[in-house]
Amino acid sequence: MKIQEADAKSLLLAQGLPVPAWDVARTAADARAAATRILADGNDKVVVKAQVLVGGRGKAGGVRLAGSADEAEAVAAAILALTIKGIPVRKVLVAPAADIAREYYLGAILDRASRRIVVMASAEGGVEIEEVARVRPEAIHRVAAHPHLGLLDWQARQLAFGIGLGGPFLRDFVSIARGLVATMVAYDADLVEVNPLAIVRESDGTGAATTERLVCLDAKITLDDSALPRHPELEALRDPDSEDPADAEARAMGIAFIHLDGSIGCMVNGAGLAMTTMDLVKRAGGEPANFLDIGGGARSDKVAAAMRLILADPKVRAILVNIFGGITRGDEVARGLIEARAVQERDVPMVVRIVGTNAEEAGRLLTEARFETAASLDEAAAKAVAAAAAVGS
Amino acid sequence: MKIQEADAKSLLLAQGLPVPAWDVARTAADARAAATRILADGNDKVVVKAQVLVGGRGKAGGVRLAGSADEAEAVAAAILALTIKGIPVRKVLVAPAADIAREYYLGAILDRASRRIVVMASAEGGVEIEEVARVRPEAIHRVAAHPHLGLLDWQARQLAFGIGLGGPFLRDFVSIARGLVATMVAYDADLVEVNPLAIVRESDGTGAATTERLVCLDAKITLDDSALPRHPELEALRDPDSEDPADAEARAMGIAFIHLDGSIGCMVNGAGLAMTTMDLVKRAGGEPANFLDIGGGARSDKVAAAMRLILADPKVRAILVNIFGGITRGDEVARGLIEARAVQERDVPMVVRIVGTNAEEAGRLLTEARFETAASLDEAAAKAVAAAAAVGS
Amino acid sequence: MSILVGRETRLVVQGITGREGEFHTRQMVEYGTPVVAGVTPNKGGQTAVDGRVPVFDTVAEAVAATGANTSCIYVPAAGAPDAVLEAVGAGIGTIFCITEGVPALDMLKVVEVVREAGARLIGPNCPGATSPGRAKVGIIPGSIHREGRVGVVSRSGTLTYEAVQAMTDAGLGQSTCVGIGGDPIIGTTFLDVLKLFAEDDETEAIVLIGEIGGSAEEEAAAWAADHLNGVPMAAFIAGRTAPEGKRMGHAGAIISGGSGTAADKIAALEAAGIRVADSPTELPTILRTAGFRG
Amino acid sequence: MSILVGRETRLVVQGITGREGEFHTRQMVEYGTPVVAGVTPNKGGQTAVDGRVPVFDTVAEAVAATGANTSCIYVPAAGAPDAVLEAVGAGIGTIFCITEGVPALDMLKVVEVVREAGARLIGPNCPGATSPGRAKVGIIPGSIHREGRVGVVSRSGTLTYEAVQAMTDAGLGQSTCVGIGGDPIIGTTFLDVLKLFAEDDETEAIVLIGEIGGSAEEEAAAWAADHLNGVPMAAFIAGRTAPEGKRMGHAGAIISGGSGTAADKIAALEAAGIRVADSPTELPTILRTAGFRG
Repeated sequence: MKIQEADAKSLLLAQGLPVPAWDVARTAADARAAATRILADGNDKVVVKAQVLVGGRGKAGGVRLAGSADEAEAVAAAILALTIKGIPVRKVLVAPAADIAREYYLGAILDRASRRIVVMASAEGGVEIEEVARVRPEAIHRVAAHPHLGLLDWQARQLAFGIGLGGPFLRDFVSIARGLVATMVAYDADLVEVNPLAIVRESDGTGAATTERLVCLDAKITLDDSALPRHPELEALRDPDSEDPADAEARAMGIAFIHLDGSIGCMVNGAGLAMTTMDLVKRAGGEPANFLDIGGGARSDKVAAAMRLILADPKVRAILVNIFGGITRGDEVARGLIEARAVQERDVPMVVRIVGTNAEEAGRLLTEARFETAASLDEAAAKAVAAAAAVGS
Repeated sequence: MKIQEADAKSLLLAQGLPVPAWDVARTAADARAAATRILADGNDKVVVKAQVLVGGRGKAGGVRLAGSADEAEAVAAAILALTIKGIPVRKVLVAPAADIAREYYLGAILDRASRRIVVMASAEGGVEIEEVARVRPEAIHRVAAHPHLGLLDWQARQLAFGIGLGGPFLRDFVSIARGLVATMVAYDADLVEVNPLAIVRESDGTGAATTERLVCLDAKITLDDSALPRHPELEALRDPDSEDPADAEARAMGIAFIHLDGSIGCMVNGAGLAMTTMDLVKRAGGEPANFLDIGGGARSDKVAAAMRLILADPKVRAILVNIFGGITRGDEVARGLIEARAVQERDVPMVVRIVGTNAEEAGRLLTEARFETAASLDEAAAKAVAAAAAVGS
Repeated sequence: MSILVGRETRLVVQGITGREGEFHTRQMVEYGTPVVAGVTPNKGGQTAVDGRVPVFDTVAEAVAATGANTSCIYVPAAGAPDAVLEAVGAGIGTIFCITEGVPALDMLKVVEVVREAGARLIGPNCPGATSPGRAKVGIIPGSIHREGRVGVVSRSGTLTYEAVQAMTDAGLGQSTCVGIGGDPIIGTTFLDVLKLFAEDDETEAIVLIGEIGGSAEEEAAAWAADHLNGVPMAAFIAGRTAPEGKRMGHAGAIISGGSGTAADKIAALEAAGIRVADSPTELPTILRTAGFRG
Repeated sequence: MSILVGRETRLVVQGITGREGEFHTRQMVEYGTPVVAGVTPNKGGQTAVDGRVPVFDTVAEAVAATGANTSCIYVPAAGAPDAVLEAVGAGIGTIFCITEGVPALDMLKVVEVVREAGARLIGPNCPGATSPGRAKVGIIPGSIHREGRVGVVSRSGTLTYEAVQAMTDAGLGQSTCVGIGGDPIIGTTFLDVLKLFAEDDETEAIVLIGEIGGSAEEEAAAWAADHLNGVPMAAFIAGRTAPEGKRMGHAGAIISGGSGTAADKIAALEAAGIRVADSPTELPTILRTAGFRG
């Protein structure tokens, strides 16, 4: 689960990391009020940032500076009117614009290949780290945290010296790097990223002296969905604006559902088989309308819910049901399909393929109820594409 | 550092372990007040327990029951008048007397040989575990906690089944056993012991129903002195009543000092050499008056302080100084001795042996100042014993 | 021979008295797997599957009483890491963790302990393994198998069944079919299983079923290029049509930063000389074309 | 040969710019120890000991630049566990931790990591080791040694010097003298050092200096009885007069529950055929009586 920058910053702050203050505003007027407070505190400028769970918001005009309350209001209004990569902006973060002396990248990720938490740092912060990784991989320094002891001080120091961040900032860097891993562990994150980690100049208020400080200027955290049950408080950070209402319904039912642009609705048990079904629909000349995994051992009510999710999409012209029964009993699915069709409002052609556990009983039920069936997945895909084409023509 | 039962219980409670409520009283009147409250809460009896840092307080009459406020006051007065193994009782713990259904032993210790935290459990609780270990070693079940992950659930379950504490108490036992190790880690203890861990019967208040519950009825914790600097809050748990005033002064100076019963004061650098010096004094027919280790690199002020500690004991009739200079510079020690003798009030014969770093300069200074010196430790011990005998005669 | 499970398997089922544990233990017993014990704390002394399997309080007791050498875990996610650690502590050499939904950071520590102990963990969130005609451990339906000489390894659940069924339908039996699980942190990787197949004298051809996300298929392909020359191989990768940046059902299927796509994986496999099927049904043909006569 | 330190030693000193680090590095250099590098974070690029030792920010850099294979740690207690772990991480094979006052539970984790990595830690709270005429690492005064064939191992600091001096005064030189440290949790035990001495062709007699507390002397005695038959050995145990239940200076010397007393240890050593001296000065005589002609 991805969470918003502002929420990620809250988690870092709770772990004791240095994050400059911020406000979150849902309206231009709230943004103006926040900016007024910040400017009254002696800051020259504020930054207004779109809170959306997609990358590239800077390029999309979602991050802008303002030097007055009027300007902050106008900028916030403009950003709140944006839709970035299909996601409407509903909130902005308002913060003092930092006086940045130097930017770095620091990130902790769960690395599958090494089965370690890997901490990466680069002196080339503030830009897309994937781009740095592609162009100048040697500019990224990595260490693998100890599986039991986490990131050790010496590892953090090694990163610091690697990116030229020794001297007066060494101690703070070590504490921030360890804090990233501690944050990861505390909340079961699979990614905690600070980009930029920045040396910022701060005046002492009188303007007489300027000090430099290492702070987390941006924050990105992705949480491990499997661990959410033991962090119930984090469920509140789920961003409802960033997902389809259908996704929320699916999640409540324990169904994995992703809405796509095609016309052939898919209902499958198992993620790998669901992707394979989509691939074969495409191969047969069709376009899948969704990814849908009803999971293992699904009963008829779940089948009915899955059917509602699929039919809620008006673009769906045919439905392909592909069930390989293991834990899942084919006859249960067949009954669910029969019940669902009895109450459904739209009549959409359906091709059903059920093999494995109790497949014979399923076949009998489906034939009796006059469902179109298929023996193989290839055949099912072809029939579904043909049915959709027939409806579409 | 050993801490009192009441403090040990506070630490267990802070880690979420089930410990029945208690009060601490320094006077019989306070004990009466505590007993009055406890009896008013519907308890039939209270237990009054001496708070001293030595074992065997039960046999010494330091643990007694009382059925009324009057009796509690009388019992507390009697216990507060006791001196147990040389330690006067200054505080008592007052608690509801538990209705014990069954007693167990549970302890976590730092085991040097295996270099693990070892958790031990026995169905024979409430008695001296050393006695159980001697007589029926098979009655003690042990597991070694994982060095990084601590005590695992399955290990705690294994102990529980080992001592016949499965069934309804399994979950609580697992949580208590893990809590013991967590307490150890949280406070850098080298021993955390609950004896007895008891199943107690508790009435629901109306007297209609009785439930059984697993609770920590006694608690013993020893802290790792090396780790105290990172737990400054635990320094407050040091029991000033249990130590010699001289010990406190020595600790403040960074000197390891233990007061003994003999007549020959010893000043040595290094614990092993200090014990050896004591052993050789004894072998030469004398009795050491103390163990004293001035540590490595001691300067003249520390030497002077060590001399004061030794001379504060009126039984001291001779002093043996034995320094093997490594980090410690012999000339520094010699200067300290000369300064100390200049201001000391009692004139006690002294034998000094200094070898190692700057021993020649030390020898020159000591000879000039007319100190009695010795070349070998054996010789020094013999001379000190002879000097003490001469004084004593 | 066969790998991971076989004639020498003596299975203990952890979580045997739960709904899943009971159901699948019955399936395993009926398949002929030597299920020698079950473990559920506080149910020691009972029996499961109509009195055919004794239940113990701890794995250590089960091992002591029955000589169990392999474990299959059905306990809920919150207890699964501890169940794996208990199996390791009791000296079990091969541990299948069927449980899904185990937090990845827990598995990080668990796989480290497994590694230190020299044990082998398959999963979590895996369907298990079957050596047809000998033993099946986990939840793969026994009916889809046929005895033979193709080794099948897969990250998926039902997609594995699909591939196995395709082999069986085409008359190609299997030596062992292994589902390694699709979670980010798993005990046994494609590469590990390929190494086992390479040393197994009954495995003469290999089918690898991957999916988008991670780089495990690429690593396996690189190793196969150097070490499995001459062994007929076929692969299938699910997720060609999956849009970038979306999670397809489980954490195994994330595309991050342009790597881990189906195209990348297919390219890596083809570069290693392993043909990639467009549909699972094509896998038998590829093996036969590669010279397999099984 | 010699053990732990010798001609092949290339030493890096961690905490070289501290007061203790600087002082003892000078002593080691003057003794002839090949001190190739020092490490103090943020002081990389400087030099120590009158420009004779280059200083690096990290141990990894020091190893890369100088080929250091042995480390000696003088950093304060709060940083000592991390210093050991850094040495392990940089591939150092032999690590001496001189620092005292390191919490025992920290060492529990550290010794586990050292073990996993296959490295060797001596200490903490140890005086180091000297192979006379070759190299000395730590804080043992160089002047007390003499080249020869007696291996000395001890839990104490200055008591070690006393014993070594006694040997030297009696004309018995040493192959290597090792102080293993008196803390409850240490990296290398008496037993470990005895095994090294047993394999060292230059060590022909062994002196063991123990003290009350723990059971390390008993374990060493039991092993020696089986494996060091014919090797002349002598021992000394400090603390015969120590009262029960009192800590004598450091955590190493606790008597708990009747075991770990001087009497127990002496009995165990004598039972293993090792004579125990009443004073360190008697050690040479015991060795000679046992047939040592060194």
